[in-house]
Amino acid sequence: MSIWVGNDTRLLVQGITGTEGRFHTLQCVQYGTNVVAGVTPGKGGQDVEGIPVFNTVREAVADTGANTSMIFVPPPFAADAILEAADAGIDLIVCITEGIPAHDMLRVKNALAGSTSRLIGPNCPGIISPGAAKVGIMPGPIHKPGSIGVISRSGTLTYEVVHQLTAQGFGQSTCIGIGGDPVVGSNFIDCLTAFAGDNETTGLVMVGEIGGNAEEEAAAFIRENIKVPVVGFIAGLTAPPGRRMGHAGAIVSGSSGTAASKIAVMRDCGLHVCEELGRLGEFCAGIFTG
Amino acid sequence: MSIWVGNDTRLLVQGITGTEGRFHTLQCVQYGTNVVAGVTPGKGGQDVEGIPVFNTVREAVADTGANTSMIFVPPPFAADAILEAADAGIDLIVCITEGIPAHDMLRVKNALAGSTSRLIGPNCPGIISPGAAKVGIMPGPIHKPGSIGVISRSGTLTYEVVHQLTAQGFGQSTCIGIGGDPVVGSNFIDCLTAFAGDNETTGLVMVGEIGGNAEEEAAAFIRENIKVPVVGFIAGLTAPPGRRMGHAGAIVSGSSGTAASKIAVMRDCGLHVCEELGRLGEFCAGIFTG
Amino acid sequence: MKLHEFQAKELFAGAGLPVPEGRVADSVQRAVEAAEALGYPAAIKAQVHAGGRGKAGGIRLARDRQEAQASAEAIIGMTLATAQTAGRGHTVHRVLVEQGQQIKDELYLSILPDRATASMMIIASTEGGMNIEEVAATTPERIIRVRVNPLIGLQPFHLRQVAFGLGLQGDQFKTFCGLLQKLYSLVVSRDLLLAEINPLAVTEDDRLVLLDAKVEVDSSALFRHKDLAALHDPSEDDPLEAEAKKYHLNYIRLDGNIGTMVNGAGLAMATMDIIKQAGGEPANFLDVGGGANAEMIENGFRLLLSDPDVRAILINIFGGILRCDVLATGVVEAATKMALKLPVVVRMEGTNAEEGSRILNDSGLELITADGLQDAAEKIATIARQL
Amino acid sequence: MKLHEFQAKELFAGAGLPVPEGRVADSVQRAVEAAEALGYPAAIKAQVHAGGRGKAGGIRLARDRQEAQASAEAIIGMTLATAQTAGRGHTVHRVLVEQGQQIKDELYLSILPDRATASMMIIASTEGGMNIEEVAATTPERIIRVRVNPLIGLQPFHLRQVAFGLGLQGDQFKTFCGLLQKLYSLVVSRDLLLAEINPLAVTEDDRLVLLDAKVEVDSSALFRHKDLAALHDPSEDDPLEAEAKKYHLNYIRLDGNIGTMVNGAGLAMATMDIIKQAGGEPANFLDVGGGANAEMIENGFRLLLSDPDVRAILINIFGGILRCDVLATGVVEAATKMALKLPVVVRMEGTNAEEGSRILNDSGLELITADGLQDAAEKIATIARQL
Repeated sequence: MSIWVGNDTRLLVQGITGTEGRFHTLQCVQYGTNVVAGVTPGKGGQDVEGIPVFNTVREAVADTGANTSMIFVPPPFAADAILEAADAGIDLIVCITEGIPAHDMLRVKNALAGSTSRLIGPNCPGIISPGAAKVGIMPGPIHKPGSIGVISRSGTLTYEVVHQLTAQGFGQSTCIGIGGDPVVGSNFIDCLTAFAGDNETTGLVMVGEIGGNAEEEAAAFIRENIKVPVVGFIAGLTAPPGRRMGHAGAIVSGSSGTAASKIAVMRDCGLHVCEELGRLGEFCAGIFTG
Repeated sequence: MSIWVGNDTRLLVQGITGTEGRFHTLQCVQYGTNVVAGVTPGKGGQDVEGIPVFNTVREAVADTGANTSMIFVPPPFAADAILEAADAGIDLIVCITEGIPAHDMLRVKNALAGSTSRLIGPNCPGIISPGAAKVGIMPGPIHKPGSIGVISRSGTLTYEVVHQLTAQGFGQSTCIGIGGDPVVGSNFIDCLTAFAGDNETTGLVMVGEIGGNAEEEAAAFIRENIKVPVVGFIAGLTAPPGRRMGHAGAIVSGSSGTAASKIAVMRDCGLHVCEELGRLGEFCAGIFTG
Repeated sequence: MKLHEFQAKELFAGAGLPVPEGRVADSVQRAVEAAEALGYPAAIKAQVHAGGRGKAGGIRLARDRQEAQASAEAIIGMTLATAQTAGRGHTVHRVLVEQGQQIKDELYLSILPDRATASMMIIASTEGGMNIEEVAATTPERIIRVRVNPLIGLQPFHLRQVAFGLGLQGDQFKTFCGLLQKLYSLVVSRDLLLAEINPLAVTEDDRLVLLDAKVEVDSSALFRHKDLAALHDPSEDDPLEAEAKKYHLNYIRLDGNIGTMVNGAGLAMATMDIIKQAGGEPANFLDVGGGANAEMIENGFRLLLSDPDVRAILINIFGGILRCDVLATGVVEAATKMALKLPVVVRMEGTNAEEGSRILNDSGLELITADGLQDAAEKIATIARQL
Repeated sequence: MKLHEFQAKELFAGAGLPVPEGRVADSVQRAVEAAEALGYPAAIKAQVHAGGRGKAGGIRLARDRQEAQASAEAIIGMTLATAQTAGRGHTVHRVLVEQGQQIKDELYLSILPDRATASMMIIASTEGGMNIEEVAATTPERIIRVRVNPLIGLQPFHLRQVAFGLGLQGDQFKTFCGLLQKLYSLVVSRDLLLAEINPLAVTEDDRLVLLDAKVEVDSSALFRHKDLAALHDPSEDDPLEAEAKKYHLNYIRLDGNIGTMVNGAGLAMATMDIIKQAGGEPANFLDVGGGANAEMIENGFRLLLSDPDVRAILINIFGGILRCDVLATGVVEAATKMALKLPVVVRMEGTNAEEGSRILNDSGLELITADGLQDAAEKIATIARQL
């Protein structure tokens, strides 16, 4: 089983005719995702390798029954694209775009609170339910169907984690990159809540990083609500304070948001924290088979 | 029993130092309502017959535990007052003010959709749970504690209905005037939903009028969800089309929103429609004792 | 509050929206001068608050001076009764003279707060120039409806939905989006209840022009738009209704002969209904307000008596916070002051109703008191039948 | 992107906010001229991106020409290291010379998007002129926090909450509310991540003056604020970090000697961590991006090599959509082109990793390939220890 994406996913790609959009769309198709439509304003009526392109999301939904959208629209237009998808009743919106202005995301986040749409991202690799559907830019082949759920604020770091899990023989139910921005559509807790409702997810890996207090809140949530074992990892133990480490959200302010404090809280809440990324796979094997 | 207001009501009055606000506050106190605070910006620290006045709703809530607000603020400032009450976490906001601009109410209605506050009104007489709490401008003495719920778009017409019910010996659980504006905080269905959860309400009277289609939607809801008998009445059988009959929402446009069409739908949905206001009390007696 | 077409167009022009060049004229001579100045063909359009002016002869095209003269003469001073004026005629005091346009295509565009869904509604159609309700009834697929959450505001995707829906392309697409954005801002910033452009013309040289304009301003919001409040044209109001408005009374004239005075709109409507059910014909709807006082009662009386059709009066007051004894005193004073001759049935209920009845009975006036609403309706209907 | 105080104040003045009269000077002579023109007392303030300038001697008050001369000489050209500059010194190229104010009271006011709650946050305090974090720690009850939903926007009640919270009255209450409203609009319309006024001075003659101003603009939003983008001061940037930015690389200089190049910020951080855990010291954080290509790898190399402290290099690439063979080719090309002398450990994983390793091994370069992350970290740490 899996959460949010799977065999029922009918994917629409906003910005399908751009270089990135086209490339990753075809990667998703190749993985087996049911890509039903694309949207690029002004290119309605064209197609991308047989996938029909529409002018508006509403048209695309009406014509193809799309229920999930993946967004590759450039930052100045990305907030509008997210709002358009929500307005058209898309259930799951996955925004890959990096560099959306903070005020735009503030408005989008509040606008979505009043809608039925769920947003993943922005500035994220997307979501994959191995063997069923890939909605994002992660490399498909490192994944393997299985029962471990992975949630992460990062991109390639997630691939590293998944790679080690797969190498140890642990497949994944669903892997989600929630994105490295300070304002993201779905946070750790949203994902954990969904995994808690998935009987076939028997273990979880949560990959955090310095900055903010999302990991602390997630840990408290895990203590109260999550029955399966959870492995935690935090990147940025050696990050200097006051510097933004690539991700807009990855910054230690004073003594708050440090890796050490996050790890302490996670341990307190019963998570199995692995501090050595190089041995994360083995560590997980110890926990998930133990 | 009752809904929304009762013995737990801790009432705050916004605009308490105005002529109307002061007068009706004291009427509510006299009825037995627990009035704990008033708010008038700039008059914090004063009192109205012993009721402490605060500068902001947040202060008032922090100091007195107010959970309900009644608003007498003039139209230009009423939207702000409603938003302030919601921001301070007030559970039930009853806005008496008439003449709030339509665009203001559009924004307020959407803002409240994302909050935990419920709004009754604006342009309404308020809500009363006879014998427990009166939050509004209706005359207290015509009411009597009992088990009939009353919901109405009107003011004095509601008093007429309540008066006839009381005269026939039927007390009321809660009477709500939802207001005569086209955009109101709580509509018939919101009230019906709450009454459906109140075991001690054994009958309902719904008083509608021409304009819009709130009565039609309520009737459909009643057919599906309401187990107790519902008496319906519609004012405006003889209203000429295209003219606004006092209330901003009371207008027949073309063939839609007429009293006749509303009555037909209500009958279809199993409501007991009384067409003669003069005999409404007797009519109710027939239904509620039958 | 409705605006005249020329007022609406001034508002639009001020917001940077493209309207035809035009001038207002209140005499035939000035209308002809305007047409001469603007050039031919010129459109001469009656300025009254009535839709469907074209069919009723209120809009004419003039190709030369003679035609301008003839059209202006025909329109100025005429009484215009259209399908949308509900039987009432509007006297034309002014015309708008405009440059005629070479029209290729006519679109429809309107924006209004949709109160049922608490959202802003944009309605557009390729079928401009027609009554939009007719288009909706016959070819609903040609109507584009786009809802905008007023908190989120108009977004680029809304613009695209409308523009693609209308089949626009290239420069026209962009021009239209800019136009729609300005119109939306105007509706929100000026508290409009309706801004309707029908038609929005596409000219032979591919410009977009707001050919007709219908605007309704929210009267409740005039406190923050003094300039719009000043646009009110009292000549369009029924004199009695205008008088009522001054006193904060809601008054609507009807066809019958029984004057009614009631506190509260719902009860006032229900009172009209019950009179009719008893066989009478109400002469008006008059709501003196839920919180009416003695002065408002007096003003209400004056209104009723100034209508020559009123032959009998029913007063129905549900005393709430306002006590019935106070009201009764007001009725007695007003009736005495105005030397009331008409039969008056009074029904009072609520706070201090008995005391109120006593005051009425002791007044020496020929006031007929009623025992309940049903009794009141029957009494007044009986009286009216005997007139 | 941080603005200088004088830039922030120009922005504020443009929005109608009250700032002291002042002039920017980039030489002692011009500073003295400015002070002479403005009159005494005059404040002379170092323009660098650093908080806590006052304590570090970057702000001085001059009562006459001599003092102005002395202050300007002391400040211009100085290297300012404050409690908030994290060890790094800022060379002062410019000063802002301002009219001194007669101050009665100092308030604190800031507005910022609070990303955790997705709301706009207004922070105010009667304890102006102090570090607000200190106030929050010692007397939290003196801090007023008001959250504004960005869709609903700033409402009058928000203004009242702040103004009553600060104990303002009468005209000052109104003036403050107007000021806060303008500041809020500015923050939203110009995409500011922070607008901080500390102190907001109440003068002896009861005016409110924005005495200091700290502004951070959202770099991601500069595409719609060309004027703000032009305010960027490259002299405040670390030259290598500035160079990296040109190539869309995320680079941060650290204290160690092991240069790192990684694709993806999270993996880059974790790579630094693992190097340290293995006993090494990273010289930098370098994220070439999740979608790095051969060209970015080359640019990354150039950056690493231009840092004289870098003595060994670890490349850690998780090939995803980008294939490892393509990357390996890029590494080989760049290393060859730049005649690489330093020891380089390469760890590649993901798509076509084996093919990538083969390319590296066959290149004839002295590249050390690693088998997994742990192996890579241990190899580079061992190398570094032997340097």
